[in-house]
Amino acid sequence: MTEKPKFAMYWAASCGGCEIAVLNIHEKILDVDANFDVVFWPVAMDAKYKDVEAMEDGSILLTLFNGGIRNDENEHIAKLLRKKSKILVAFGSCANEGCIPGLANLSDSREIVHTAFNTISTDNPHEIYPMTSYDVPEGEIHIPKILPVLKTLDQVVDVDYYMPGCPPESHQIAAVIDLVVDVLHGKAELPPKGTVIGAGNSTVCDECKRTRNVKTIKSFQRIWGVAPDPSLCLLEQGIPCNGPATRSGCNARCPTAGAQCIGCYGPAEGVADYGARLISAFASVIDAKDPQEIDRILDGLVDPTGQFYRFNLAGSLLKAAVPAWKAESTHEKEKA
Amino acid sequence: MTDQMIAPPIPIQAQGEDLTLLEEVASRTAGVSRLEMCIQCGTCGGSCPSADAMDHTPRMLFAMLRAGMRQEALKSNTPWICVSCYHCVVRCPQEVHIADVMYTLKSMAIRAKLYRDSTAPDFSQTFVGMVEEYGRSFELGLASQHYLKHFPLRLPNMMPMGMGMLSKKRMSLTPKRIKHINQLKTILKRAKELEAEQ
Amino acid sequence: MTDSFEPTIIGFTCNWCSYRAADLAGTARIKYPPNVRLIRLMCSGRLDPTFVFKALANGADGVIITGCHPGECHYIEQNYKALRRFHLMKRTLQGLGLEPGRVKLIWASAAEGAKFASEITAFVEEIRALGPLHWGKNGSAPSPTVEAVQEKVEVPA
Amino acid sequence: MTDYLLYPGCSMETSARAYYDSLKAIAGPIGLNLKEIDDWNCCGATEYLGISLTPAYALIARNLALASNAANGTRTLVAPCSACYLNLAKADYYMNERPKLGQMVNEALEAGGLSYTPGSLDIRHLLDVLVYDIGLSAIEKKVVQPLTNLRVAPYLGCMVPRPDYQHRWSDHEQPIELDLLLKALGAQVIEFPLKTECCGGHMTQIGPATAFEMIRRLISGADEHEADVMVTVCPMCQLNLDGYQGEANRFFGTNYHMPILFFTQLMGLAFGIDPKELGFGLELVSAKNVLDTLGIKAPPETPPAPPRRPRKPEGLPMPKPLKRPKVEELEKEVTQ
Amino acid sequence: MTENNQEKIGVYVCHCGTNIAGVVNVQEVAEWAASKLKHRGVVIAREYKFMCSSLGQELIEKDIKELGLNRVVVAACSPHLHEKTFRTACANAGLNPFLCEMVSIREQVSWVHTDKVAATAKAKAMIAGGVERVRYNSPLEPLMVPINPATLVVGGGIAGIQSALEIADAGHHVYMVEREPSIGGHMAQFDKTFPTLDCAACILTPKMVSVGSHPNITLLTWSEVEKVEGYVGNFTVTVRKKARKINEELCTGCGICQEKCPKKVIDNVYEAGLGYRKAIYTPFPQAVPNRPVMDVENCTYYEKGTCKACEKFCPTNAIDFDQQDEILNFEVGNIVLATGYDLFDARRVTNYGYGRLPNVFTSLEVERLTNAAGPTTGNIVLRDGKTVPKAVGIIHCVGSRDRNFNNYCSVICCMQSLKFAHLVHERTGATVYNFYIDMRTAFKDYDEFYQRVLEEGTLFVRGKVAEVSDVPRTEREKGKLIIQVEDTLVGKQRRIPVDMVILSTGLEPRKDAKEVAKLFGISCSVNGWFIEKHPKLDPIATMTEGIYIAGCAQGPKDIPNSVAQGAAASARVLGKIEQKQIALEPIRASVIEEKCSGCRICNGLCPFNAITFHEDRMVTEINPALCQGCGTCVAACPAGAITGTGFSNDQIMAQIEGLLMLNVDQELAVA
Repeated sequence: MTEKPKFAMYWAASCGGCEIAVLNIHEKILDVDANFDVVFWPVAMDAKYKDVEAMEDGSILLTLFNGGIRNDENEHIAKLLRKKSKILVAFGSCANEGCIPGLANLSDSREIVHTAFNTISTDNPHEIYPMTSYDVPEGEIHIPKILPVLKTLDQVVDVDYYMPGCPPESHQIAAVIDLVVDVLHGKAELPPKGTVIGAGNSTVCDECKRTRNVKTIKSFQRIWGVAPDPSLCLLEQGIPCNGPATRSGCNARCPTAGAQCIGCYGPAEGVADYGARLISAFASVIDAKDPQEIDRILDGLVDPTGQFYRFNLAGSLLKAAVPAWKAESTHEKEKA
Repeated sequence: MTDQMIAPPIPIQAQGEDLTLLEEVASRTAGVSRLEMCIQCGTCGGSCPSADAMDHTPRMLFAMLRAGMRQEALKSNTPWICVSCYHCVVRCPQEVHIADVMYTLKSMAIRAKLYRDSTAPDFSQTFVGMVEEYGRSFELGLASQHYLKHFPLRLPNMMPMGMGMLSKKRMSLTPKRIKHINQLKTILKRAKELEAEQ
Repeated sequence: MTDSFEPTIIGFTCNWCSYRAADLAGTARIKYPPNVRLIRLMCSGRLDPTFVFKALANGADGVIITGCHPGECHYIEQNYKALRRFHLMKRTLQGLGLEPGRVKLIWASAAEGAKFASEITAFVEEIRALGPLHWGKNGSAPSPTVEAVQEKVEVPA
Repeated sequence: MTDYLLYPGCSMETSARAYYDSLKAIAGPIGLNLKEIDDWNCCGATEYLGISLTPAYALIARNLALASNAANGTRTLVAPCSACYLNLAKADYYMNERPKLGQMVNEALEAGGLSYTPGSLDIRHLLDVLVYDIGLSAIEKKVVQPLTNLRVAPYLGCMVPRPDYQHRWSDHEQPIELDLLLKALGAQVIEFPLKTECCGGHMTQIGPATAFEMIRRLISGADEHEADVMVTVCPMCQLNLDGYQGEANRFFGTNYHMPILFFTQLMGLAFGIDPKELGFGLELVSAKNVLDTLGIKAPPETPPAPPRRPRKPEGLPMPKPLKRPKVEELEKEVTQ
Repeated sequence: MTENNQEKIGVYVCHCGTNIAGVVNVQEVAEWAASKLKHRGVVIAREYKFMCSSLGQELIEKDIKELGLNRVVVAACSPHLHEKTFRTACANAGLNPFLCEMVSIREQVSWVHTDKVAATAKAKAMIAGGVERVRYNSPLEPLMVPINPATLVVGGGIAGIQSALEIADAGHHVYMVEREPSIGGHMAQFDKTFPTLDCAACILTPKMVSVGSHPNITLLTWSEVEKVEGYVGNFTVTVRKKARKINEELCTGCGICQEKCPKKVIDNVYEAGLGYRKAIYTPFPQAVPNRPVMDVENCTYYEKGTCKACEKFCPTNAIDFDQQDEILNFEVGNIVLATGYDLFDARRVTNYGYGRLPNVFTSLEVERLTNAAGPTTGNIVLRDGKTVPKAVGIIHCVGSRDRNFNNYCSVICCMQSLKFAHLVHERTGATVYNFYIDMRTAFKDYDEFYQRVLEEGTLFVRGKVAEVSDVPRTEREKGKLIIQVEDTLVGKQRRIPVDMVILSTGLEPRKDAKEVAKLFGISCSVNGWFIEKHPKLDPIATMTEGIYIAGCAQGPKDIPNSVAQGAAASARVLGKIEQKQIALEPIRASVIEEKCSGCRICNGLCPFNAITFHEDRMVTEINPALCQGCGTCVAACPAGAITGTGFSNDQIMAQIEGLLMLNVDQELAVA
């Protein structure tokens, strides 16, 4: 019998929810084991980077990579796995578009370190900051260096497929595993490179059962301030639901449960900038012509940047806020 | 008749057309004067309650400004006769700030010392002198000083009125001075410097 | 040659009013600084905030959006939609640390060539005063096109 | 109680004492709380503007600066004198319309440690505040002695309704505010077509003949309309028409006796305030006839029933007067 | 979309004589494009003296054929000038015209910049933008739709009448909708028409009768258009036919009801407020159709519940108190809007005293006074109805050429004032003054009429009247109206006592012009007049295909011009009908159905009603024939499911990249 194809999964800057989501596919996980030889999956098994480095290029068939590229270790492993893998999948929102860790791109990285180590959350009277290298009797030790901005996986390496979601829905993961297994058995073909897998082609509204009408918004509400009509489109009730711009695939989980969509599945097919779509869409249906009235209505959208870029900041056209971008430019210059 | 008998035509620009005049007046006027927009319709001259006493109607004056007739325009009594009733301003179909242009012309005439009758400029300057000194107007001082100089013969006629005003305490015998007159003087001094830099 | 900062500005015009205002500024030979490069849309209502973000990401220091005066839109009232989007976009950009003056919306009718030119002149000066925007400058190729990605990405050694 | 900043102007303390006294007397009953700004200076009347631009505006703007410093929760600056009202309003308007002027004036003010941002105050004439803020119905409610038999010619002069930078008045030529206020006091208000003609302004000082003619036009107009009294809103108008009436009579050989009162004096009478408190007796053309007329405590005559419209109309019908929305609202307030 | 770098792009840089070449280094630009943009698909870049000349066009055509170019970029003047030229050239060579882009390096570069280096650099950036954009251009084909030969004419004034008659005479059906009870418009109120002084009724009535009896015209008076749907060639119109309370079939127009009606009402429309009509009335004897309407607001029966005098006396039982408004629907292919004007409300000029001073009249009032069928049977008298004036002042430009009211010239007032001068002189022998700012008599035979009025002894005073007063200053002014004016040619203020003042009031857009414009999907200018497609070259058409404007609705004009426009509009309509089908510009938005989630964000955004939602499939659809291509919905779609041809996201994003390419890539910037 021939060797089973090799499988790897890696966790860069992310919360770990993606791994849980993989385990949430229940008995389907057995298909993974049956069809693959798991060679590298730090959260599930012991493995060393040098083992991976020793593998032949392209010897891993499938790598699910979750998490964004926050430090030079993430970057190194991303490049390493790219080299060793035939199919590299950006798995979950962080790898796809930066997700919550990507919101750090609103600030300069020095500010982030400062906040983490020397503000109210940390008792640090001696102002001790981590160093990236330190001499100990055994020699010099290193910890990874933080990068000026968090990058998505495809901003660092070439990515074959994208699987969005925070985390990807288990039924979608199961479907993708089914597909790969079918491909292995010659029953299906891989989709073209660059395809988004494990998600729909339309937006959340497509799967949302709420009634929709022509929209005119006279004011925006925060969801805890109102008791929304359970059967009517949330946006029409002034609740800033991101559903119209968010890729379908989750079965409209949040709107169905009575909460607005916050956009974890990212932009729809072919969209260059997720936030821009929402800005344009929301503003289009505001019911005002007078600049002051427009401002009054928009005051109801308390944090537009967070509203539109909660998941997508690192993957957006602008990628980061001005301070973070300035730091990145300097960094690039120094490298060059 | 021979050709020699016909006087040669006077060149139009003999007096030296001053085409910067209109611009200068506009730039010295508060707000946007819109002076260049005048269509010479005569609404101003028609509206003016004191037009009979004017050398030129406002409209003519504006035409003279356009023609660059600096001397003639600044010598005209028209701005001094203007009573600031603003009838022309609200009726002007081109929304020219006529009353403010009149103020500008007065100040330019004073600067160039080009007025013919000194009554009005003297009155303004006496008035302003008092205001600069005290921070308030001083009617008795103003009226007596002004009438004494310009209408000495009319003064006896005015006595009953003046006495009436005084006896009813509608005129005070002494000027009133504001508390921070030095602050005001400093402000005006700086303003004059700025004006001179113009 | 001085090393004074010459901003690069992208302008969006509608086909009916502001592009014609630009035409008129040209026909009337009214001068304005060469820092602005215009893109013609059919209507200011076509302006997708994506375009503005794209321009900023690709190295523009400022973006000026122009359209017909309110009430004069060739498509009846689409410029109001541009107005609303502009307001929301501006709020979002401020959240991203952008100075509010970097993106501007002005109305110019087809007859307002002089106004168009003076608005452009003023905007160039405003951006010059704000200084360069570092988004996407300094050689780090920003937001490459699909084709460019394929060229650029190599398997790292 | 509404708070207003008050700029009285020089005349209010001297030639127009009756205006100030009567204003103080009526302020309480109608709930007008006036706060005189401290250490104000002369506005320059119509004279300073004709001498030098920047100093003239700096002189005016010092008052605006003092007022905006004193503004505590209010932004309305009230001026009872027409010339003061116009000068203050004008400085505020032009400092905004021509930023360069604003800049120079502020530079001058800075020398005295002051500054003024144009647009930060609402500069309004007393009549405007009484009619539009206090309201005609509130004024009507305070009337205890209706001026029933008094025939009044309402006279505003020039600088209140014109140039009207902020469009506060119903009309530039035939405004209706003063008429309605006097009607609210119960007076018989005559249709006075000369109500915004000029009183002669400074011409009494520089061209008496011209001034006397302008005074004559107004007095004879009021006389033709059989007015008992002319009512004014401006110290300069009052001074010219009252103070120079005798001189004008002599000049033309006429014998007019037309008392000129401030509208606040008539308000006071209607409110039942002692004439002495209202500055009666300070006028040169005695207004005794006014008091006499009112002294007759005849019950108000029931007005004759309007004649029935003839069945066959004579002549050609007249167009209905134009009702501006502002006027219509105001008219509703007066019950008479 | 680009197909694997298969683009073969030709770049053509125009010198425009020295217009461009004087500032932009054209040669450098062309060489740069050829070398530096080679990797972007540019295979040839040329410069030429005049690209728009036939030789220039041939150059492009030749390259397309010989080099197999599939994209063309022309850097020259504004596309508004020559886009059509170059697109046609491409089409001649077999290239889809929409694969050609223009870059405006004249209006946007050489004419507005002086720094040659900077201008040349900008031209390069703009060409890079054009090249990047054109790569994403796709071939487009115009959309063909059939044309319904019926036409709607809105407004039954002289312009509408002319238009309707010409179309109907050509054999096509016309629906004419008129708001008032009769057609005829303002012209029916006039007495004489300048400059020939024909009697208005004599020349208008026959045309009105033709409309009323034309087999091809459906006349709907006392009716208003409520809704217009559809697009050129295929409009569906909804009209409300207001209840006349008269059965039009039974009514013979005998007039007995009007005679017997006891209620007299001031007629503010036809008689301009100077005369009376009954509560049941035809506005004037020659009305078309000759059917009365009942004024339910003033009718005694509706006020008090009794009367019905009209019903009692009607010989044919045509009175129908229960009649209700009727809603009619019909289809037309083209629409002519000839909705006319409103008269400026002279009461707004307080200083002229109209409404306060009885003997101040408006021009329309004077039209009625001079009209033999008017309230005074043609006698020009004062408001008392009997006194003949001895002196009359006519004031021009009332409400016109005045930034306090309307800053445009109302065009007809000078001639109208001259006509009044003549009529007053002829009928009363009074001294007539005309007060004018500028005398504008620029049309055939108009100035000759001015000469005639001068000859008659009318006194002309050049000056805009400041005020009309009834307060005398001297004996001779007593009991008169005094016109105070600066006689600008004398340079003195004059006070001229007269008995009567005629205000030559200007023309204003209809009060509801904005709503009407919205209803028909066209727009109004700042002043409120309907905007034509082009002020000079297309003054009849509007931006909305199939909708034409005629007469004063487009701007103030006199009768000959209104008639000319009415006729021109019908010529345009007939031209359209003759085409049988019409090609629509292919710049359109469309929905990619699989991407549309039916969120309905876009549903309320289209002023042309091109967007419809299909409840069954839960998707939105755009009607390509109604879409005008503004792209607002494209920008709004949160799912990116709407695409726009001609200005697609790909095109614009690529253009942005191109414009900024030189900033990013220093290599490119080097010449």
